[in-house]
Amino acid sequence: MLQIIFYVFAAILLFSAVMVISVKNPVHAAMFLVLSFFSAAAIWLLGGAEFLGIALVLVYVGAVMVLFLFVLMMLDINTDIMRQGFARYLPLGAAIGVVMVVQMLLVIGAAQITPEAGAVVADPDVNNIKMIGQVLYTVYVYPFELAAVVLLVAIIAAIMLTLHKRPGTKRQDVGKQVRVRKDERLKVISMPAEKRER
Amino acid sequence: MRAVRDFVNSFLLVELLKGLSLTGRHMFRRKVTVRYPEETAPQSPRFRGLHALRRYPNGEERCIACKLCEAVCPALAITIESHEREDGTRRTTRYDIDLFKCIYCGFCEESCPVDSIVETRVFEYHMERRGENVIHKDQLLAMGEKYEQQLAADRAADAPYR
Amino acid sequence: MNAKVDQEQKNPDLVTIEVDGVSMEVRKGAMLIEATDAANVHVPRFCYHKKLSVAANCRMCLVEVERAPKPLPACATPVADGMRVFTKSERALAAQKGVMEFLLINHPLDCPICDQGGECELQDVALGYGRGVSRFTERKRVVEDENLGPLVATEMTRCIHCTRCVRFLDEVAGQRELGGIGRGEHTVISTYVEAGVRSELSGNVIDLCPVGALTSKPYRFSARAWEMLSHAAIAPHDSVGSNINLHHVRGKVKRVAPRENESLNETWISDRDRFSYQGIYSEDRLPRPLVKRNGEWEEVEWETALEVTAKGLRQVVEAHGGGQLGALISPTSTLEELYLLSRLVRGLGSANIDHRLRQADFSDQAKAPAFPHLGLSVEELEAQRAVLVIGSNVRSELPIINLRLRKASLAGAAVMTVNPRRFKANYELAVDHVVAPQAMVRELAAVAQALLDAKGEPAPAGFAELLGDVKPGRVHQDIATKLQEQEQAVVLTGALVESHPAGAALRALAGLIARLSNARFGQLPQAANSVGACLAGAQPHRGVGARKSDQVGLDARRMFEEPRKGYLLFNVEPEFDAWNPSAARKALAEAEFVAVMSPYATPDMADYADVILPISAFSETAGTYVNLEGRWQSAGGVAAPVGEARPGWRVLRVLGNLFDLDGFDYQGADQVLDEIRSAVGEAAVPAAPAWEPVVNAFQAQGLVRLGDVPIYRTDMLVRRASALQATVHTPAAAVYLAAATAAAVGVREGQQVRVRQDGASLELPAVIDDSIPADCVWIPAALEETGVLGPMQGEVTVEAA
Amino acid sequence: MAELTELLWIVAKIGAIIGPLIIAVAYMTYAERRILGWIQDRHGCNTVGPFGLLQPFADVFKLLLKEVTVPASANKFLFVVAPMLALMPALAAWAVIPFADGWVLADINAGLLYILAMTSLGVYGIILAGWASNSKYALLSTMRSGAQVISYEIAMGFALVGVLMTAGSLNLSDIVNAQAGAFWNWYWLPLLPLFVVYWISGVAETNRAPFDVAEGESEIVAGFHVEYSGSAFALFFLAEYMNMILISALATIMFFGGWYSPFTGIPVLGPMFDWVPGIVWFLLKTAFFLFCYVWFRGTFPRYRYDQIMRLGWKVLIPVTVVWLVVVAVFHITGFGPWY
Amino acid sequence: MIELSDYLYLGALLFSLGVAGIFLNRKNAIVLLMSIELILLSVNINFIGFSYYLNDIAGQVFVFFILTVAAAESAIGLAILVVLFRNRGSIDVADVSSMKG
Repeated sequence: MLQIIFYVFAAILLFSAVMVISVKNPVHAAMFLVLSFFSAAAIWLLGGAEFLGIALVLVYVGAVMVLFLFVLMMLDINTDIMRQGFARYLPLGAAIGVVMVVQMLLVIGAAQITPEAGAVVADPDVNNIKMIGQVLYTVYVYPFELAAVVLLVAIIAAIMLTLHKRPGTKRQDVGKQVRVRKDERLKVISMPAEKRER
Repeated sequence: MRAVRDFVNSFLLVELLKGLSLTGRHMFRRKVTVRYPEETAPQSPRFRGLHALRRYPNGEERCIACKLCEAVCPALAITIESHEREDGTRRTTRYDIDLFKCIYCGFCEESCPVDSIVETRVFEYHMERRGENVIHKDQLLAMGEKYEQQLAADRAADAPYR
Repeated sequence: MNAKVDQEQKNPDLVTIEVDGVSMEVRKGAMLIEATDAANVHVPRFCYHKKLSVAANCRMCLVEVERAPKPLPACATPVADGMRVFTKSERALAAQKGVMEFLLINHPLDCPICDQGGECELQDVALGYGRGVSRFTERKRVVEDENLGPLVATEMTRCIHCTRCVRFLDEVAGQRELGGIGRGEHTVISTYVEAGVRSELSGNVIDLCPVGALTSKPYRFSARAWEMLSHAAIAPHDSVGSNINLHHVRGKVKRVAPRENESLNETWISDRDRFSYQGIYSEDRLPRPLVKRNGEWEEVEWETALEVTAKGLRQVVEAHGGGQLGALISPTSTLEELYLLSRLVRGLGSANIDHRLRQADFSDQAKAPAFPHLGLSVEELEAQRAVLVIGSNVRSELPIINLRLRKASLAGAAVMTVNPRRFKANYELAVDHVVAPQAMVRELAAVAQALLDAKGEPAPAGFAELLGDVKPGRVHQDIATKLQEQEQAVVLTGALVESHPAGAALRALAGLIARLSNARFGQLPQAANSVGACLAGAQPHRGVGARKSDQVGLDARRMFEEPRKGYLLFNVEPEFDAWNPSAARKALAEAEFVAVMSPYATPDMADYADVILPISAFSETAGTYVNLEGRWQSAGGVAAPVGEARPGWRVLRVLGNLFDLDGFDYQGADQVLDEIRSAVGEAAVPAAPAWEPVVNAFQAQGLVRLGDVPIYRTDMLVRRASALQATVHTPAAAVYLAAATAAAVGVREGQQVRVRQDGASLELPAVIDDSIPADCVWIPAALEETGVLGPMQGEVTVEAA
Repeated sequence: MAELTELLWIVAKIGAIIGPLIIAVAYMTYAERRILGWIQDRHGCNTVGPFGLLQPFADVFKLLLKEVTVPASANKFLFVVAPMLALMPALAAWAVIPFADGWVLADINAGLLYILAMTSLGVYGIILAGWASNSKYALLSTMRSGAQVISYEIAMGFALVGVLMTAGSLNLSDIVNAQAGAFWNWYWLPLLPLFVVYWISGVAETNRAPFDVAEGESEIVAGFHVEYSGSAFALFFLAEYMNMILISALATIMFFGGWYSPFTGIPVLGPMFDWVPGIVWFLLKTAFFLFCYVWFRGTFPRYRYDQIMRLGWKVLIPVTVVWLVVVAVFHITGFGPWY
Repeated sequence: MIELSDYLYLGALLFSLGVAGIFLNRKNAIVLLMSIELILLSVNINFIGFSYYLNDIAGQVFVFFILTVAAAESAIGLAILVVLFRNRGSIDVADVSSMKG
């Protein structure tokens, strides 16, 4: 049963990965990438990585890919130009891909990596999230903090890269607007009535 | 001091709560809506709705094709063609009102020397096809016949102020 | 200032008066109202009209004159030097308001149903001078309506007794047909013993009537003054080219009103010009092109119809040569149409094009002037002291010209006629010489001989044979003397000379008479564009600008008498318009291909035509008319064409393109006109005629038919004006003959007689009419019934049926 | 065999959740129209059926019978798929919601994470709908809503982090149970700023007034679903209201003690309401939040887009971060009955 | 029963696809980024597989860090892309040549 589910998701994953690199429209490619993340998340769940599976969906599908789509839609990309050279690179790309597959399969096939412990059926009582948390905040606490710093740097870097002040843009201070009072805007002056000439 | 007050106010969402309380209060107010198909708002005898052409009590159509309504109509909604009827009287052969052009100002009614073209209290009407927006003489006369009682009563009620 | 005073003193014909504090100079003897009108000071009036005598019976124009004991009517008060007039003073206004109140006592307030509403002088004046509420509570008087015939509707209760209508018919139309009877409140305007109004100018009373008492019957209740748009146009029925305004609503002509032009029609127009618009909307207007296929008529698209026309004409030309194509165009068509048709026909290799449909004798055409014309201006006609009218019923042919002749006559001119019938004139004729048509040549020769005798000269070269051995009688000498005596004299020939079989001889003799008596010579062209057609080249022997053409084609008469294979008819109904309808019918019936361009489709057309193209009628197309003085007058198309009818010039332009002729790509009628103008050039100026004698072979044995065209049967449009047809001016189809002739033939009044002419025969009742000379019968032309007969003037046999 | 029965049971449970949910959406629209009417001194829909109760069905029939038009230049496949993508996560999230004690389809440990993941997926429907429509308005709306949803997801996630810090669990049932007791035991009190932030973010997440710039009828006519009609539009509608209900239910679970009576443990009042099943309390609380949605819509004018972004990034996120520190301090000090 | 080798084969195939994608989409930087995501995903699959079969949570921790770094990478990558597009009007990596010697 689980095997069937695994193969189904694996097939979807591979198919969508192929589509990601071959479809014409980048938006479609992004959507296929979303699909592949989904199937990967499912496979991770099968592999007992509950937290990571959901986190993958949450972070990648929910945020990163939205960002991708966002950029794709914002940039007016000429898809025809993008496709130039696809046919030219196809033999090379395919060849390299095939060579790598063969190499790796040879490695995997040759090495006897079936662990003696064998597959561990996840203990339902053991909370995967708790386990990760315990390890993260104890053994890996410094890498964890480092990762946080990396993310912070990434945020700042991304903002700094894209922040661009156009000259002549008018900005407003909302708080100031809200706080404004009548007597700051309206001045009542009294004027003597003018005498009519003639 | 004011800045502090403003900050506290905005932090505690005072303005938002004020707004919510206002709408919350209105939720329980008496509703002013007239439930239209069942209830109707009162109408004045001077109500200006769909047009009608009236007849005299003896059945003779009032309209004498003087075309004053056509001339006074600010929206050019009225089109009249006239001729001499067999008995030598001046009558319309065509009396069309384009309801899309009409602005229901009531000038036609006011200009009519024989109280023929009038505006009824009917405001619920519709068209289903193109071209039905132009109503013809027979339709107008039929309207007049249908609502004659009310029309006469309305004219009588309004007579002292004319 | 001083210089001005000097000027005044120098001119003894002017007096100085002061109106409302403004001093002005006025012609001595003028009425006060003329002075105020000239100074744009408005004085209300009803009975005063500048073209009519002063009646001063409405009293509306009361003004205050200094030192006068009471207000004086401005229309009947001659100006005097130093007069001080106040038109807006309290006293004047009080007087005017009083008069207004009196007028409104009996005037019904039925403006909403009154046709005059919106253009009523009483309404306008009441707005300024009337009271809001009437103090008169008694019953208003009611007056029975008069039946004035099919043209003028009456509502006599509305009459305010200004007597403009009475004075117009009496003074201008010359027919005392209305008058006021009764006194005071019982005054009514009435006809003489229920006789109706029969004047050919009766429609003008509609314009004159300041209230809604006299209105137009055909127009009655069909529109309102304020909704109509007015466009200037030219009347298309006679060669005067009266100026008119077309009043139209939503693309439909509702009525016709005169446009003031002192040099042509003054402020009047004839009933024919006024009511003919009815014909535009006649029931036999053709909405879509018709093509005959296997004997059946089919409505087709324009494109198809034009292709069929082009194909048919091309086949005729290719199979039989250009000479076998004949084109006839009505002289009522516009100049542009005449020009384009002549270009089209000539482009097809044919010179057979003519507009002189009712002319009988073409033998002098090569020597005739460029175009027929009056020889003087219409205004000058009034000043003539002696006028000789030959073969013309001027009153019916050209009512406006008759008006001028009447004015001349009233001023003391001797108006003489030599006519084949005693036509009723509305003024006194110095000589009214009535001779049978076959005697016309001899009689004119006698007049010429009388002139020669008086001068002691021999007959000029060539005329000897024509003059022969005539002995002038007393009447001839009378005519000769009167013509000779007066310096301002004119000899005019009319329609009956045109349709006379010996027309050339008559014209030559008339020309001789004019020359010998030092009078001017003029022709009365009949149709609106008879002159224009000659200029546009719509005749077989002359091209544009009446220039001699290399190829001389057949004239209108020979085109039918020597049948062609193909015909192109433009605005023509040969059964009414041709000189010889029976020959025309025969020729058309035998032709291979007949294309008709006409606004109307008649059963007769259905018989002979192969394709009928609906062209727009008068008022629907822009066009130019050249009148009998040679005056070019243009008017735009204002009414929307009925159905899919298209302007004639456009149809001709497309046809020209279909034949691949050069220069047929006009964008507008004005471009055509510009081209005609430059092509005609100096030929547009009328030249003095130099008629040469032509001996004519017209020798009638026995009876001769005299067939003039009744006033309301002259052209397509007017023949379809139903109100005009209902008047007394369209005679019944009958054989009219003098009692003596009747006795000789052996028929009694009312008896059916058989008329045979040119192979055609017809049974008609006989009517004894002593205005017709002996040896001649009058059978009106252009009637439904007589459209089968032969020549308008020619031999005829009449016998009891 | 046993697997099959289990599967059937699961399907039955799903049906038992989704069926009433769709009915709830229908009556949510009805309630919204009535309440908005009352706020605006009118009656709202009251004609179809008694009190207008059949109005939602009339609307549903209308929408289902209408033609689904696909613009000629649209990306056909994505255009059709987008409404389904919008609805799917809105439905899927309900799998982990505990309606009452033990009444939950899948009582998974990472429940809260799952919810966050699902809510973050809803934006795909909107983005694809807007992009596939090939319309200016739709694309503008897509941009707005994409940025808005991502921004407020952060604030909302942080706010919920406060809850899980306090409860010490990602499992929703555990979170509710951690709040067992009377209403002052619930987390709204200690986490009041987080609750406010969560609620505002929730309103923004669902693109509801006053954060409905994605629809923006007055400027971009209807935003991402401007080209949609008939049942395709109905799916968007369904998804939007489903999300509203979800956010309300989450608010109940996270901050208002889920299925617990507000009077639990109060001497007299508590036993008086003992007989009331937990789900009733749950539904009542959820209904109150739904009412708040409508109330807000009837009260607040639409935010300008830049104001929305400013609020999300510059106000809500700092507030949550600060309060997370405060919560951590409370946690260490064992403050009140909550820690 | 799912074997560890299944995970490894899957990872290998995915990795090759990612590499091939980089070769195939030389013109389109955004698909390049996606291909990199694929490669990282394949690595993560391997980690998960090993973690599962070796019963060692450390593999998942690694995945966690890789996810973190990958997210940061794609954020910065996209930011660079936006700036690139803003300056060049194109996202063709071949256009990024101003630093060539």
